[in-house]
Amino acid sequence: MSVRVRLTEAPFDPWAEVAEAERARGAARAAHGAAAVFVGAMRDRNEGVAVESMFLEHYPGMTEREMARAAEAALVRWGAAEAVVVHRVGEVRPGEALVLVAVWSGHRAQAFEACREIMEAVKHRVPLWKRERRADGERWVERNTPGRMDPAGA
Amino acid sequence: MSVRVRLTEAPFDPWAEVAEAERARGAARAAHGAAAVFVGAMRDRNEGVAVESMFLEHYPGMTEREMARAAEAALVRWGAAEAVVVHRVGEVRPGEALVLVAVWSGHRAQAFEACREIMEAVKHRVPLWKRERRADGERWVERNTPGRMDPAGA
Amino acid sequence: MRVQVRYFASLRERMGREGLRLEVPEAERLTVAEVWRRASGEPELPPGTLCAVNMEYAAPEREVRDGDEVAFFPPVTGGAP
Amino acid sequence: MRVQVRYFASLRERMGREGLRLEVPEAERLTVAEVWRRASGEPELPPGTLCAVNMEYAAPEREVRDGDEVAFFPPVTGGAP
Repeated sequence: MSVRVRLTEAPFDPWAEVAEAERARGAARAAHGAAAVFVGAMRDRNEGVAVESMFLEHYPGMTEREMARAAEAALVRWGAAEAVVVHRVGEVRPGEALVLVAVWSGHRAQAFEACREIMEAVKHRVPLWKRERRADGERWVERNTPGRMDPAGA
Repeated sequence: MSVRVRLTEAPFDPWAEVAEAERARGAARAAHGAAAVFVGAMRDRNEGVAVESMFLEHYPGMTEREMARAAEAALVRWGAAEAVVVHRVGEVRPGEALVLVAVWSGHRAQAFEACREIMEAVKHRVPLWKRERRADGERWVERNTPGRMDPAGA
Repeated sequence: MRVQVRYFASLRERMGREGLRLEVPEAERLTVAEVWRRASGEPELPPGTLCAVNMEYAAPEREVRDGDEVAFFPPVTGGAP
Repeated sequence: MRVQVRYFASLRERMGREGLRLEVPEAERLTVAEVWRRASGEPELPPGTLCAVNMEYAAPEREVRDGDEVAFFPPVTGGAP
């Protein structure tokens, strides 16, 4: 089991990060054939209002620790092999990547579930707070978007 | 709504493919900030037996059509924006990517659900058949692995 | 009327060919199941066999028309682990 | 004993500072909730406020020790859409 977490103040390319992790895995690629990846980028609107930029505050030390703990717990619960979690902090502009969660596993169900579980922990347990700069002023984001939803027409 | 599907007899780099699609999206990156991606690579073992290579047979025409149909249905059902589906056909070696499903959406729940639904369609509806070359001979793969599972200890 | 029959994967191997062209008198009413019987010489579709008409999944009761392509294949196993 | 208090995000802004060092007589039994009262001057933890001791989530009843770092912050909103 392997977990790698990272915070970055600089913009990062999530797909290059995954490709690099994939290369580093080497022979494990043929053992753990399933990869589930989530990337969240900053949107240019929230609740219908244009957002110009965002500041992501964190709790140095605790933020990394909670990220690593969430990833380890998810790998153990779902029997998955490897996770990479990267989160942006500081000033972010619309379109830039905020978060990357990548999980490798022997089977797709494990990879999907572990990836999703880590994302929910990032939204609800990892100490990170968003302050938006919008056309109508600055404000702290106080509510999370839902992690589950019903299909259209349900 | 945009769907792009592709079959390829040559090895492909799924992360380069996603990065390329991401670049092509341009301004949409800031509108649809959530991306869920699944990549399945060929494993070197199946049911405990070493697999040397695999031949993926398909039904030219129907295979692409079913891939596109599954992607469109999932985008509509979950209200997601964009999907890219690539599937390998022909001779494949362990460690090489077999399938890529990438979905972009405004919110993470839509992206996760649509990605997973497309993967299940690829496993169960899209006409593709695997013939494994193993240490103990050649054989057609006749059963799919489960797409859902319970967590450890459940 | 003419119907193009196609087999895939393990079914293609068992039948020993990729398919055949079936010719039947214009007046006959022909279902997918009947196409199977005439093409394969076997009375029943093997359990789990999937059928498609013109690259669309179809039930065995589905009627076929002149020029249709009728395909038979085993359960699909695409994707990855 | 000494306890380091830290505030984050909207709570930091409302308190007007990043934190403070709290000094209390060694003999006293001190909970996280009591640290809040002494540090902020407010009787109750604001609803939804999260607490951590030495970077681990902790309940308000949790006892703190000499040298501990006690943090208070609003619900987290990391990740992406």
